[in-house]
Amino acid sequence: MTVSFRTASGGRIDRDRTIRFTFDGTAYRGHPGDTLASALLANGVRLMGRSFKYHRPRGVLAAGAEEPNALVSVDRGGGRWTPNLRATQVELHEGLVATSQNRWPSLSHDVGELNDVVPPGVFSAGFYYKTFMQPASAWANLYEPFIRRAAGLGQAPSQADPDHYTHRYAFCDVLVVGAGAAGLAAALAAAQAGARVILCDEQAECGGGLLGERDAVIDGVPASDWAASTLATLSGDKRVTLLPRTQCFGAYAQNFFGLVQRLTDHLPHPDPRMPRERLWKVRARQVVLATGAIERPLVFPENDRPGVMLAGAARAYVNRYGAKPGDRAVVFTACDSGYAAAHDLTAAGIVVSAIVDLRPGPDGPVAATARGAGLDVRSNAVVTGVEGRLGVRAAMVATIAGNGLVGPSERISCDLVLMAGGWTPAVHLHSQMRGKLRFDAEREMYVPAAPVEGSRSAGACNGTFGIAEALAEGFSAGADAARAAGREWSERDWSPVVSGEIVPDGGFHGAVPHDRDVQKVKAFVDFQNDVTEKDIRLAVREGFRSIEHVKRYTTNGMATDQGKTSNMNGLAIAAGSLGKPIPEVGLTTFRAPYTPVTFGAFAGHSRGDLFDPIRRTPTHDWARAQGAVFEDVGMWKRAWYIPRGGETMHAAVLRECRTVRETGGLFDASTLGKIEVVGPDAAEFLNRLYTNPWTKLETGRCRYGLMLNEAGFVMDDGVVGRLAPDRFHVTTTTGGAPRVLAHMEDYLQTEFPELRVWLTSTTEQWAVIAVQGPNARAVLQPLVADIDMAREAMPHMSVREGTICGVPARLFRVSFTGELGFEVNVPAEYGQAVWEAIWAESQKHGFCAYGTEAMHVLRAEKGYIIVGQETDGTVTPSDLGLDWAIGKAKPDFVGKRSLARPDMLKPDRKQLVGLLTVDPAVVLEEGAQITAEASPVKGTAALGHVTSAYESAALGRSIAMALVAGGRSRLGETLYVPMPNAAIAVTVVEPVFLDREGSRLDA
Amino acid sequence: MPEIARRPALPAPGEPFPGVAVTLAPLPAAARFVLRGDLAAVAAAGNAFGVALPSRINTASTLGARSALMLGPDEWLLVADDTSAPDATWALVRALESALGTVPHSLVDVSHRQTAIRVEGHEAALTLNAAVPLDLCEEAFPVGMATRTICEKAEIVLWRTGPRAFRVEVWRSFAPYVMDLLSAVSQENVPD
Amino acid sequence: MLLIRCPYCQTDRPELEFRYGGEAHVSRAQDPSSVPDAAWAEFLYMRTNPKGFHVERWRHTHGCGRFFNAVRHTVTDRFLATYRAGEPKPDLEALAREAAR
Amino acid sequence: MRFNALNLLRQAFGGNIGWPEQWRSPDPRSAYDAVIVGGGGHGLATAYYMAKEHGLRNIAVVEKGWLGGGNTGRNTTIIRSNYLWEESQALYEHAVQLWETLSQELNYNVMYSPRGVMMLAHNVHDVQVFKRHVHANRLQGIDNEWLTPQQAQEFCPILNVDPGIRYPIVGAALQRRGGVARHDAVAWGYARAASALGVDIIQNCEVTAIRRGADGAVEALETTRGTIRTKRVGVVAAGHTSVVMAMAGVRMPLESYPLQALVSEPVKPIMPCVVMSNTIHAYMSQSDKGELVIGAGTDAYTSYSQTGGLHISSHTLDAICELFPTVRRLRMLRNWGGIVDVTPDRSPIIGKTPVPGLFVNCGWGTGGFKATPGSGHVFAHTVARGEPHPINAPFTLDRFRTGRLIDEAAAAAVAH
Ligand SMILES: Cc1cc2nc3c(=O)[nH]c(=O)nc-3n(C[C@H](O)[C@H](O)[C@H](O)COP(=O)(O)OP(=O)(O)OC[C@H]3O[C@@H](n4cnc5c(N)ncnc54)[C@H](O)[C@@H]3O)c2cc1C
Ligand SMILES: NC(=O)c1ccc[n+]([C@@H]2O[C@H](COP(=O)([O-])OP(=O)(O)OC[C@H]3O[C@@H](n4cnc5c(N)ncnc54)[C@H](O)[C@@H]3O)[C@@H](O)[C@H]2O)c1
Ligand SMILES: Cc1cc2nc3c(=O)[nH]c(=O)nc-3n(C[C@H](O)[C@H](O)[C@H](O)COP(=O)(O)O)c2cc1C
Ligand SMILES: [Zn+2]
Repeated sequence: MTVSFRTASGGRIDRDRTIRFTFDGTAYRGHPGDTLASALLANGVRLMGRSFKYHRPRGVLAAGAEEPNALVSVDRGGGRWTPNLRATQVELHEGLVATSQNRWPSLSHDVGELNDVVPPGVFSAGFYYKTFMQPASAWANLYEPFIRRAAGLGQAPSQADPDHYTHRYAFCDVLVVGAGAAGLAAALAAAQAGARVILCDEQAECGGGLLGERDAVIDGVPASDWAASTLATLSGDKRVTLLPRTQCFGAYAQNFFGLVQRLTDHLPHPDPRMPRERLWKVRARQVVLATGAIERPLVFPENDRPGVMLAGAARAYVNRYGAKPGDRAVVFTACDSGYAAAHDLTAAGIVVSAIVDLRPGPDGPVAATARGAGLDVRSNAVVTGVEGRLGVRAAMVATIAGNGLVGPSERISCDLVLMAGGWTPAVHLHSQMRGKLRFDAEREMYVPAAPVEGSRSAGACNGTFGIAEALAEGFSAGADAARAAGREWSERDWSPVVSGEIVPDGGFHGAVPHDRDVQKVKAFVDFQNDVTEKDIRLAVREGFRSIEHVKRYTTNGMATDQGKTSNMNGLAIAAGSLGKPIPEVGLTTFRAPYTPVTFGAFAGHSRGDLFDPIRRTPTHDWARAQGAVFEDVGMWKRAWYIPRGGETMHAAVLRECRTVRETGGLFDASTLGKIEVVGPDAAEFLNRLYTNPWTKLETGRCRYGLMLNEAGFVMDDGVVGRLAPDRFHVTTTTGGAPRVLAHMEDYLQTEFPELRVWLTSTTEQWAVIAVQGPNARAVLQPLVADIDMAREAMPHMSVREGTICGVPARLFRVSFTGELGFEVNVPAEYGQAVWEAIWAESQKHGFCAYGTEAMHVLRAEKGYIIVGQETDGTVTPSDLGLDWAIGKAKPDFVGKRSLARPDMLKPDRKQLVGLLTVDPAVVLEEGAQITAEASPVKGTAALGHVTSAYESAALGRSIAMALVAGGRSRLGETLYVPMPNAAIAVTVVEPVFLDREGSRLDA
Repeated sequence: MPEIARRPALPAPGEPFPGVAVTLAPLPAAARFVLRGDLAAVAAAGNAFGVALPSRINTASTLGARSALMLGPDEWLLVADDTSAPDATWALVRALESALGTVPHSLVDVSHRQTAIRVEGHEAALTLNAAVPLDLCEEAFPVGMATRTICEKAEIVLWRTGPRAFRVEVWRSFAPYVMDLLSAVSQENVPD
Repeated sequence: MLLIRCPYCQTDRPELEFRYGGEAHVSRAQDPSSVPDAAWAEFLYMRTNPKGFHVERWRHTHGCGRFFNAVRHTVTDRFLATYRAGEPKPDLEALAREAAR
Repeated sequence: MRFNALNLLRQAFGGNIGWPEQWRSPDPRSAYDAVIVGGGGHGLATAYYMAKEHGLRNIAVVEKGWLGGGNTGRNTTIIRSNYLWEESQALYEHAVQLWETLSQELNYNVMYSPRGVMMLAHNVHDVQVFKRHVHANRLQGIDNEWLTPQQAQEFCPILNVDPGIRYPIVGAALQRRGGVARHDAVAWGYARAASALGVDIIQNCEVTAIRRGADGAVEALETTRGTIRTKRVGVVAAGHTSVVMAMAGVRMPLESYPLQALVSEPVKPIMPCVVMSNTIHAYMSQSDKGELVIGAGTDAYTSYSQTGGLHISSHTLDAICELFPTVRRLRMLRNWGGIVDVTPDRSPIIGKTPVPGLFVNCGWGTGGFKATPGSGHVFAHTVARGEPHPINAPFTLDRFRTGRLIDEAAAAAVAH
């Protein structure tokens, strides 16, 4: 069997080497150079897939990217399962395992095919919109699950993909897409002009249509040899990057292109270091589109049977792959290229029983040659149907009479029916670039109207079909592109001499006439989605007049091939039904990708730990060694709590809090944003950016700063220290760091450019070690030589520069815990060593290391807010009780004006309060709502919500903070926090639970 | 006083991460400053720093171990590869500050804020281009060019120090990401 | 991904290096406190949002760090001009005429 | 003709030639009592409810292109009502209740599929935000429940709940009544039902100017199909609202951004619900046809280009592959963009404008599909009565002056 459908010789396969592969478990043999489709054909396999809706048996229709039928899943083992691959694009390699899809129990016996025998017309376009509505609940419970199971094509992988993918940015003067005659010539010219060229082609081998020519000769050599020698020339040029197996899938603004290169799928045993695919992100100065043309099927009854194939595809199988798609063919054509196929098939030993030409009189030289070769050429003729379910057995052929009537049909035995409906230029990328199309009425096709700036189309995609013309057009496009990209180009003439080709001429759109019972037969337009001619007419009848509606109602062109073979026929049928010329109906939008692209290729290296940078602080490793549990805060990993000896989080946090209050603790505050604000106008700048006044802040002192956005809402906060009259050390929240710096730069550069001040991020310059607790000074003082840390010498809210452990340091006396506290800033690379030194010293006092959770509790006990927790972007300083932080005397600061808007002054705004549960053991849930009644009826508006809630070790009870409408006037009131089981009663209190006088701070 | 050891952001400076056609190596510690100001500041700082500050944006000038990179219209990154100890760094700051005197400017020590990676070899540019969206051919990115840009999801300063050599300056917490990303890329350009 | 000419760097750079900054030439009052509510809302929130030429702010965040202004067509996303912050808004019609040529 | 199984069968036997047009396509009349500008889901729903509930029959919807060709036809169809603020909850819940019986109401199967919408929490802050939603929703009687990572995985087996991933899933908020619907059917169903009630639906009719009388009130619309006199205009033009409102001299607090979505090739069912992650920007469900429907983020800049950048969809897919590692080998079939009109507080504007007779319904941004029936319903009331329905009363244009924003963005940064 293996040999029976191989041509005797020729083709670009390596006949000396054999490849073994399986399809649906059966073993076959093929050769290097085969695609799965060509190898199956060569093995006599016709049935390769099942359609979407009717589960019709299908064979291969095309030989390239446009294939709608022959979709398979390929399993490479270890989770490397890929569904929905086109057999025409799967390169054969040793051990390939392919399976068919969307069938059960097997490809030849598929129960889904019942859909095809249901009374015809029931499953017509949009039928699902008209039914399945009663009873209302049945849709979700009954109908939909059933429909879902029936839909879908292949099976998704069930394991994570072990392969990896990579990206590359690339730049060139000229990107040439498509390496057929036009693309090769374009690349040649551009390279000769000295341009940096990238030439990509979606296929395994460059050469495009030239590889499938049998008799064509270019400048004295066979077309495929010309392609090979041109490629050799190009690959010898350092400035040319040749990319076979590389699809240009998308065109984006300003000549940015997405290309995807297949690197390993064709290899039997790829080096595991190799990525499976590479996404190229190409910025091209100029682009030449040379993407060729796609052949159109003819729409006639049973045109989808296995063995009905595009003529050009059959030609490619025979000439390029040495595979015979059948033994006995009928060629149904409306275009001269059908004759080219007939000749080549004949030459390969396939009997061509008839050439059925739709055109009235194909009396040109092409037909004459065919007749001369003894072929039965019938004009004004149609194929009216095909016999055979799993494979063609015969074609019904009839003539169109003068009155337009068809019939009667003659049965011609055959196992192959070729369709040559003419060629549709592949204008996808031109259209993606917003290029306009022009309908060439004479040749009935859409071609690029005018090139988009920075691009040009050449060859078949531009409607230029002859090899000679395509070469010449490609060459001049390449030269032109190089010139436009700024390369020198001395005009040179190149007009290759081409002979032996049949230039495609003619074509047909829409459904061909037949004499069959319209009710009963199906003539397919979109093969994969099972859209028939009747579906399109029905859509129009139901008022779907826009081609976009026709597409969506019928799903024509929405399958995985995106209508490459169906859009034009669908359009013509719709236009016919509407009684409008084709160009008045128009096309649907071409969108990326040209053919489907692997998700993993887009993701590239952004997976696992490289999905997003993991930012670790300078003391991360120490904390990890201590068993810290980390939490994600933006990209940072922060120590959340540091359990000891199997402690739960709860126990650890309680211990950490207790220890800090009793003696002290160390906390890694390195992630806080830091900005050095320097320059003569630094204080004035801060005056304008923060609510607080800064002019009078003395050098060596700090102040809590509150930052608003222009709408008046709290945006960030942090301590700001003045290091010198013209130098401030500003801190921000961890998450706010980049935002705050950008906000500052924005105002500085665009609103206050007259200010002489500069901002530098120093977040990562400093490791920050917070030393907090009654014994903080005792721990630090021994390590600090040159700073007087005494209570009066260095009061709360002050900053000193000096050294700690001999390392230059900025020492802040600040506290976010309410205890005596310091924050030691040392250059980051000393961070861990200094931490260890402080740690060692602190152990004399029984300190602990505490994490962000304990920090949250400690500050809540003091009523300190956390931006992002007590605030949510709708909160003003006054809502937080922070009016004191507003410099009343300042004429302006960012956000000030907005605070005077009517809604900002309302007394019922939500204000920050403390809440104490009546039962001290109950800890509220953060985010819980607050109401006035214990059992609010559904729909009651909440008075506010709990922003923070903890168990306080220091107080021996729970505490909470909340935003409550008119909260400050409700002190002492009892409110409720309704929970699923019952409401929790709470008392409204001041939001400071501990040491209201601040005596601990001042210690 | 305990021994205070420096812990670099990337382990083992100088030890190359072998790739297929490119070498990645963390560079040793250096002193770095961000200088902001106008032309008057530039002249003064150049003298004190030992290399004239470039006046063309996105270029670097180097003399010996001292380099100055002009990253913005009023922004220079000064790199002293011969200085890393705190005292020496501090001395350099004082020298710069005294040269700058009352000229309005901002000089900020960022020695520890960032770290550097050397990317060198035949495929240095290709490797970087997996993540860097700039044209790195010598025509577009000549030796001596230096600019802030991005490396996939991290910001870097990219500086071409030779036809096949780049220096990547990156904030310390992003450095492992950049290193891991580039090493992953450097492994994969195997000839097929 | 757009390609944007930074008027400070004087080179075309990929969009990834930039941050968009909204409509340009929406100026903040010298003395906001004297601005009535409606006019303040206009400043804060009302935007031209044109389909056509848009004058907008960008910042070369991961480059030279500068804010600058640009004229871009919001349908084609083509830039007609970029210029430094503080420079006057260009004559859009003249730019459009020039681009059409 | 009613849509039902019997008629489907009958017509099938008759060659399907008896189906009438689903909606009439009349030429515009010279005058209407009211005109809705924009034939998306919201505009068509508005017209439908104006006819059905307010008895207005001499009304029209004018659409510059084809019905549903705007965001209605290009969204990821996520429907849910578990918003934060009471105003929003009321609005979206009103819509969800209408969705539940919409197919029957319209006699058009819009395939509302309450398959559950699960929003993933990846860190402590997410947990706080989502729990706040859960509590707020419970108070309003709206279902929203908290799931552990294990429960989340039971609900969506292909979800990666490995605690070792870069941004592990630490919990999820699930609204079981949330889900998806068939976007196109929504536009068509409303069009068919509205047309049956006498509403003129006029496609390929772009409004090019809004004429105002001496009193400033709306007088007429200039369109590409002639002048249409009317004293009442409801603008429901989504991404193009600023453009249309500028014709009446009204400036809007809107910016229009490209928002992208994409689908995979169809595969057999693997995704039983909708999953959203705002933290890492990924939204995914699976349609009845089998394709995975994936929402991306907006581009960073305003644009009417209906495309968007490659890096945006790339970033979405890296997040999708992290959350659902088994889909990494699946392939993107099609990627498109819409233009969404975004307000500063990410809540819509539904109500009167400074111009008498001119009403606007806009600002739905990345998340208005879910509101379609509710939005149409309350806007119909607003246009018909000249006064807002209680549900849309807070969603005024004036809130930007007073500062009474309904800031869903600030509270949650939730898209879609
Ligand atoms: C990619 C994407 C994903 C989304 N995902 C979701 C989601 O998951 N869930 C969700 O709830 N929402 C989602 N949305 C948002 C949602 O799609 C929109 O909010 C909603 O569809 C808006 O409906 P509409 O009817 O107002 O707008 P549209 O459907 O856009 O209708 C407006 C109509 O006005 C027409 N028009 C404009 N100008 C004129 C004129 N001058 N004259 C006449 N007609 C005019 C337009 O052509 C258009 O048809 C998404 C949006 C996008 C783009
Ligand atoms: N004999 C026939 O039946 C027939 C029909 C049409 C055209 N042609 C001939 O083809 C020649 C025209 O040559 P041409 O170069 O214009 O077309 P071509 O078909 O030879 O080459 C186009 C190439 O572009 C590639 N391609 C298409 N889209 C791509 C994408 N998005 N990304 C990457 N690669 C892509 C294809 O794989 C193909 O190799 C003429 O000689 C013409 O006569 C022949
Ligand atoms: C929920 C949803 C599912 C879709 N599924 C498909 C699909 O299976 N195949 C397809 O080609 N397009 C699909 N599309 C995309 C449409 O083809 C189209 O791209 C989208 O409506 C935007 O229109 P435009 O691309 O014509 O601008 C889908 C769109 C949506 C909103
Ligand atoms: Zn710049």
